[in-house]
Amino acid sequence: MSESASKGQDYESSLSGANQQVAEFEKREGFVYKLQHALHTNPALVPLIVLVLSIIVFGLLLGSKFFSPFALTLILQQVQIVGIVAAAQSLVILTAGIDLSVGAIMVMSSVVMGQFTFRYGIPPGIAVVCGLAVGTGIGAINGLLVTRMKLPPFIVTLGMWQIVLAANFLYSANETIRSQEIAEKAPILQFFGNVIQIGSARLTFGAIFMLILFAVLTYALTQTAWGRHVYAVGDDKEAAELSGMEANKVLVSVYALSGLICAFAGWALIGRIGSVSPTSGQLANIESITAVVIGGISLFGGRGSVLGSLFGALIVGVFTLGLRLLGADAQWTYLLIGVLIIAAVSVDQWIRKVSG
Amino acid sequence: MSESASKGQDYESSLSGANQQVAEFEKREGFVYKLQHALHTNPALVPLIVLVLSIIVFGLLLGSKFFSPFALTLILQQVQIVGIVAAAQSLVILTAGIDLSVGAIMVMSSVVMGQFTFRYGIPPGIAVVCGLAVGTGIGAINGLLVTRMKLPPFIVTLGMWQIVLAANFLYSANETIRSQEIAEKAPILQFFGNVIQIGSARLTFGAIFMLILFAVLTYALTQTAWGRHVYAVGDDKEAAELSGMEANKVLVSVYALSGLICAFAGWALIGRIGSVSPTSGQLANIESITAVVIGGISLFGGRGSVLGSLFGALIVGVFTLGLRLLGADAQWTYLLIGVLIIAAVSVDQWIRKVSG
Amino acid sequence: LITKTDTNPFFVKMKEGATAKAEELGIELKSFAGKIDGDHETQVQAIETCIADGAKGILLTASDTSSIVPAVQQARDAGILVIALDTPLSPIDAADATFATDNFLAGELIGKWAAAKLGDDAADAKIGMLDLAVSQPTVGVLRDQGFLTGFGIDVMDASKWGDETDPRIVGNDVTQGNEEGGRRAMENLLAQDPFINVVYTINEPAAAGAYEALKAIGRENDVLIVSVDGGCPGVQNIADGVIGATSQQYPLMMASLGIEAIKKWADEGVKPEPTEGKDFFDTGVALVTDEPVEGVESISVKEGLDLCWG
Amino acid sequence: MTVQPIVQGRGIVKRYGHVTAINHSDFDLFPGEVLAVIGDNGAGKSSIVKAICGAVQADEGEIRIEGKPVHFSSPLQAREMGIEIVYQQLALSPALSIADNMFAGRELRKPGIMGSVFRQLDKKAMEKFARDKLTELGLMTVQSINQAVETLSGGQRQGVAVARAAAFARKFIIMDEPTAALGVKESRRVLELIQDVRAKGIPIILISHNMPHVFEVADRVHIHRLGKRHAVVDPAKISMSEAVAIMTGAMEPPPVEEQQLVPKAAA
Amino acid sequence: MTVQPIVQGRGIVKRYGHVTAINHSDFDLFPGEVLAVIGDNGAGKSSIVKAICGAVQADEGEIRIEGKPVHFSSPLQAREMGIEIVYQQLALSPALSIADNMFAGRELRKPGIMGSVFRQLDKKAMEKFARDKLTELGLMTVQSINQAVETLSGGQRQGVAVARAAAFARKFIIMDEPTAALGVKESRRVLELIQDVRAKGIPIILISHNMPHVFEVADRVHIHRLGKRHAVVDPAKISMSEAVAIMTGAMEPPPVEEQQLVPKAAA
Ligand SMILES: Nc1ncnc2c1ncn2[C@@H]1O[C@H](COP(=O)(O)OP(=O)(O)OP(=O)(O)O)[C@@H](O)[C@H]1O
Ligand SMILES: Nc1ncnc2c1ncn2[C@@H]1O[C@H](COP(=O)(O)OP(=O)(O)OP(=O)(O)O)[C@@H](O)[C@H]1O
Ligand SMILES: [Mg+2]
Ligand SMILES: [Mg+2]
Repeated sequence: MSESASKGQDYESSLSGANQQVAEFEKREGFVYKLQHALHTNPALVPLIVLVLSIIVFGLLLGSKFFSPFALTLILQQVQIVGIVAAAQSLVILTAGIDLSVGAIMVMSSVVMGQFTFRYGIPPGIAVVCGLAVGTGIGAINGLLVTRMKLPPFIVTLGMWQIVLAANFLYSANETIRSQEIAEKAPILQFFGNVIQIGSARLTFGAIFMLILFAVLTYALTQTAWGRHVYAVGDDKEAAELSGMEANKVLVSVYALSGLICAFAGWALIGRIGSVSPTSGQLANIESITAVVIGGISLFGGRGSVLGSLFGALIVGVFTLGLRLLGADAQWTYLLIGVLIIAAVSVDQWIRKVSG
Repeated sequence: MSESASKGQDYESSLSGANQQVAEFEKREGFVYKLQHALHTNPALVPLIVLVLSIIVFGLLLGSKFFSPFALTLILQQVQIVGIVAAAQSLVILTAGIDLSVGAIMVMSSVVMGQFTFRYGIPPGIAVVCGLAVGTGIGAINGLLVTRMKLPPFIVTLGMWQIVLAANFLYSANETIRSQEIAEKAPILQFFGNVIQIGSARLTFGAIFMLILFAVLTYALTQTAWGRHVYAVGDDKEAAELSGMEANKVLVSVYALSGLICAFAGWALIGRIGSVSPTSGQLANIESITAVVIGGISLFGGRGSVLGSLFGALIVGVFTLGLRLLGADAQWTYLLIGVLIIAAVSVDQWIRKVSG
Repeated sequence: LITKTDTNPFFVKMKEGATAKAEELGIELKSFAGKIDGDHETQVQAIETCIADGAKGILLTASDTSSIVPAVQQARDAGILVIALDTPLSPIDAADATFATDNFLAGELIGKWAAAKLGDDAADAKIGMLDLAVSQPTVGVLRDQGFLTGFGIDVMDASKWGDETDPRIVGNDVTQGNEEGGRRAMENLLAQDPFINVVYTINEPAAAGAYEALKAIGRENDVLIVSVDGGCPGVQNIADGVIGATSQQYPLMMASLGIEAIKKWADEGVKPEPTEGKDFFDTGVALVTDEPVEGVESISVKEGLDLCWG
Repeated sequence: MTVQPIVQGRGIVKRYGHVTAINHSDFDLFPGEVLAVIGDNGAGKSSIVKAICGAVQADEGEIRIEGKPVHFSSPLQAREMGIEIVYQQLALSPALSIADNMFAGRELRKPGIMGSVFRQLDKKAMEKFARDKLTELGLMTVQSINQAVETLSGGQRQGVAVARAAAFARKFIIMDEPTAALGVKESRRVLELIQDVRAKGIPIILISHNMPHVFEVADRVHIHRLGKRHAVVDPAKISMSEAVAIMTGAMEPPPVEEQQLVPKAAA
Repeated sequence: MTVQPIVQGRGIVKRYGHVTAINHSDFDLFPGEVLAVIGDNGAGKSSIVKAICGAVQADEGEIRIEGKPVHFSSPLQAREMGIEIVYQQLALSPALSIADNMFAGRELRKPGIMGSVFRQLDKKAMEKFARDKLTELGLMTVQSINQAVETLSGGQRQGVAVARAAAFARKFIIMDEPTAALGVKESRRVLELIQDVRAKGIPIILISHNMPHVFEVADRVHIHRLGKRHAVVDPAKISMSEAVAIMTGAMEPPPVEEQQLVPKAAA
């Protein structure tokens, strides 16, 4: 290469002697620096800190009533549905989309599982598979509408929400399938309601499923090419396409996966409430989005960690139970949760700021 | 300048003789071209076309039952609250934000107007002013949280929604103030319920207010510096700041104005339902956002026209009334509205695409 | 027919009853519903639609008892017969007639039953109250306050739940009237006091959710759950021992009576009369339980199943 | 003897709304050459190369690659044929690291079961490769290969985009103003890189406003003016000031027979 | 005799997270001069001018403007003092028109009641002004002054940003690589414009990688290296190749007394 260097304009003649030294920067060491670095590289750490702090505060205020294996695993149980749905929601939000149909897909899937078993007498195992397929299918349709028709995700899933919810009521004829019947004839539908009891700690299969789901998604998002593409598409879809990613395929896969996860949430829902009820899950949208945003994932896509959503869901769960135990009545709890949503995210912002 | 031209590098010597001709492009003429151009410069035209088409379709299907001054002004009446709130929502969405507290602010303001009059015996005129002030104040707090604390608008208004709604229930003690009482003692609260009757057409003051509001906002957004800044901030806040706009001031003004408009919606709500009811407006969020997005305003900010939101609200109103008159039952209506949300926006996208 | 929602089986059943009756009488029926509980704006729109549509009569279960009144007045001015079903308007004479369950009585019945069932233990019962929503809709308040009255607890302000000071009440929580909310609310109350032994629930889905929560900690057999509604799954749940007793209401009857009344109005111009001694036509309420107690009239689960809906 | 062109465009038209960015323009790239494209701002240079690689779809005209007509509907298809592009706006994903950006869409997976079943990325290998490529370009002023691209200076970003194209191209490379944001030293490296790539037999389309650079490395200079190919000249036969004069319209282009529509070797 | 500098920065430090972009650097701009800032990619050139105009806040150090210490918390404050900046990333609002962008934050209102009460914009006047300024720069290849900036080519955008700064500056102008995306003709216009502005007595800070441009217009050349002011040289006394050698570290900078830390006139 050195021969070509001499070909340049005359003022470049000195280049061959150029110092190859690269910029050296102050290396800052010590605990504070390491902490800052950790906060930067792990966006889920901030909501984790908020979570731990809130557990400590409620633990101090309430003592063993709150800080017991029983109460703590109870939070896990209460959070499991929102947590699973929030996992689905995180994926979509990472691609700069939003999925308003998560709640509807969840309920629809659980209704399909129940009705297929009880109305048509299909073996429960197959009915479950059908339910999961329906969820995935609806998600895939969302994805296709977003990519093929180039419609905004908000609109697609808003429309789909209404369509699926209405279809759910029309199909189920608003019929509830009772817990006792299910336990008798199709216990597999209640699979996620099974409990592992360790002392007074009670872990339901649903809660364990939620934890495993987050672990798997974290792996997929950080360790596989698909995960990188999800982030890139959310960050700047055009750039991702120009640099050779199949943005549309990634999007369809994300929406379909979101549908599948919501269908699992529907299955877990049967485990949690025992019965199949078409009126469940009306708050799933707003609660899942809340969890995701408290968890530090940007609504503009491409930033954040899916684990944050788990912590976000848990933060809300801790506050709800903690406040109730402190004796706040339902309306005040509702108000305080509002304050805490804002406060939790403020703390998050503040930590990010002081950590530069 | 010509003397300096000679100073450049030698290959630039020819520049002084450079052809000053500018690129000339094919000029395309004719109707299609003009239409395309109109669609490009007036983003509200597409939802207007969809609106007109849907009125024609329902008119053909339903005849004079639908296509009568009575039914058409009825749509205006039914849409007025959502329309006013959608105006507020449009402003916020134009700045790339979202306001989930619109419904809560609306109800809170109407409750303040009612309770101040009846509980504290404040003259109704002053109570109305207090209600408007409360709405503006809550909006301003949203704006300050968004700008000062740099919190995402979604989170701020989500928290504020819960806070204001719970405060509203706590403050009003869930008490409804009855229409008869208001009509008797404080008719000014029902001001927007007054009607101008022209033949069988019934225009309420509330509907007229909505139309005037959209006219004023359109003027402000297109003809004043503030309007340019709203668009610029929504488009790229950093660029807007660097190029010398006071982005934060603009944002606070937008949120406060949104609060004020919602308070007016609260006042109009009293006129519409006669009474002051703390349980109103629970769907205002989703309905206003739907109207805005059908109206063609981008959720990413900076694009679209506020008039589009008016047409968006009217499109939903036309479909709802039309389907009801056609005898579709409620769940089928929701399902079809869901389909139509997606279809309306698809048509929009399609028109934009073929118009290049 | 305008119902609060068309997702709650209660209203679904009401609609079915009305549809059946309308077919029988050869009446054209259109149904409308609010989107969620408490959504009275959509109901106002529905009334306006009926006016535009030239309806003869409207059957209405109001989501907001007073906000709807001006719209109802407009309909009556247009010569439409307006009958309130299930929920009386405020004032009650805003509608031409009201066919309703006495929700306060429904609550009172289960309250009395629960008190009698516990006997002397009622004095130191631990009660969990699972209500509907933070916005405190009237139905929920009436049932709640009725239950407490029946149980013998001072309700303080009868237009509001949650202001009671009686130490026997562990707490109130809201359920949205579904299983999920019922379970969560029950868990929250149990975390406050794991020894709750009486649970009032706004309706049977909430009761089923509460039962799951109790079952999870193995207390499903020591707690008395009472509820209101009388839907078939609910009554079945009594048979299975999930719920101790429920107050059954009769939406089919309300609807078919309503349709008949409108038919009569359209044909003969005669308005229906209220039940004697009340300002509305009481469609009745019955306590369903297999463990009758003295002093409270009740019907058995079997009878309940014959009369149930949904 | 005629050599088959690698890229042959005929009568290409591209309109954006009512702006006609390319107005019946032709285009030829021959094997092994560096073809420079020069022209005023807005002349349509970026548009024509985007039409060639499928980033935008031409409204009219025909594009052949190695003689076969192609209709790319996305740049991905071009990439699969071994065509790499350095876009003027760079097309990097801001939140991803340098290594991730370099391997976007063609990530390496770990060997063995972790890669084939669990599809785990081989981050180490990708980082090493990325670091080597950047070092070759002398761009190792970046502190860490795992830095997000959005934290790089403008010039550093351009370096990443160039390094990516050079590392993966098999058929040809399009560079749209690759040195615009680069420093003297870094620009020199890019020019050297262009010569290295040509030496490997891979032709390059270079869009640039920097005349000394163009005249240094180009074999032929395609002069674009007002949306059209105005002339193609041989930098050895024409001076910079003549080229600039033709480009700006100060001078008529030489008659077609004196132009260099095909490379000397092929003529 | 010492002339008071317009801008005087001392010991400026700016860190982004754990990257130190400016490392105790000094900076001086004197009245009436064109100060060029050159340096490798990532040397910290953009960062230091951003710290001066308030687009980022320095972590340490002192900045004085006309002798008065300033602490701009936003570029707006700088702008109110008459300082205009052409950012490397341009800072234009993509969806707004060219005219709207030029007048961002200082729109003209209609005369009379329409302007004072109804605050209506005087679009005509703004468009005329914008068109005149662009024509001066020879950038009227744009088709309409009401075109959204996002539909312009990269070079056209840069032209708009330069025209804006030139039109409104009163105290001094900072230009961060203003010709990077410009064509030969357009670049020449910008250089002429720089000389015109200097002739009006307004000093300019010019960041550029284009050595011929720098040596043509600069009165002094500030060489930035590794986050620091490495040397300030007189382009009349030093050759381009020496400057490049100092900038890249191939050569030691001249001793301080031979540097041009203050302009000749002031020395
Ligand atoms: N997306 C677009 N929408 C509308 N017009 C566009 C778009 N992209 C480019 N143009 C217009 O097309 C013409 C050609 O643009 P192009 O980017 O190809 O020019 P260029 O020769 O690359 O210029 P430069 O040297 O400044 O990069 C310009 O007039 C530009 O305004
Ligand atoms: N927002 C930021 N976050 C983190 N690091 C940054 C940020 N901006 C700049 N840097 C880093 O600071 C250093 C100096 O960047 P700067 O943009 O000032 O360089 P420059 O001299 O202008 O380079 P160029 O000539 O390429 O524009 C670089 O190493 C860059 O990676
Ligand atoms: Mg270009
Ligand atoms: Mg820079």
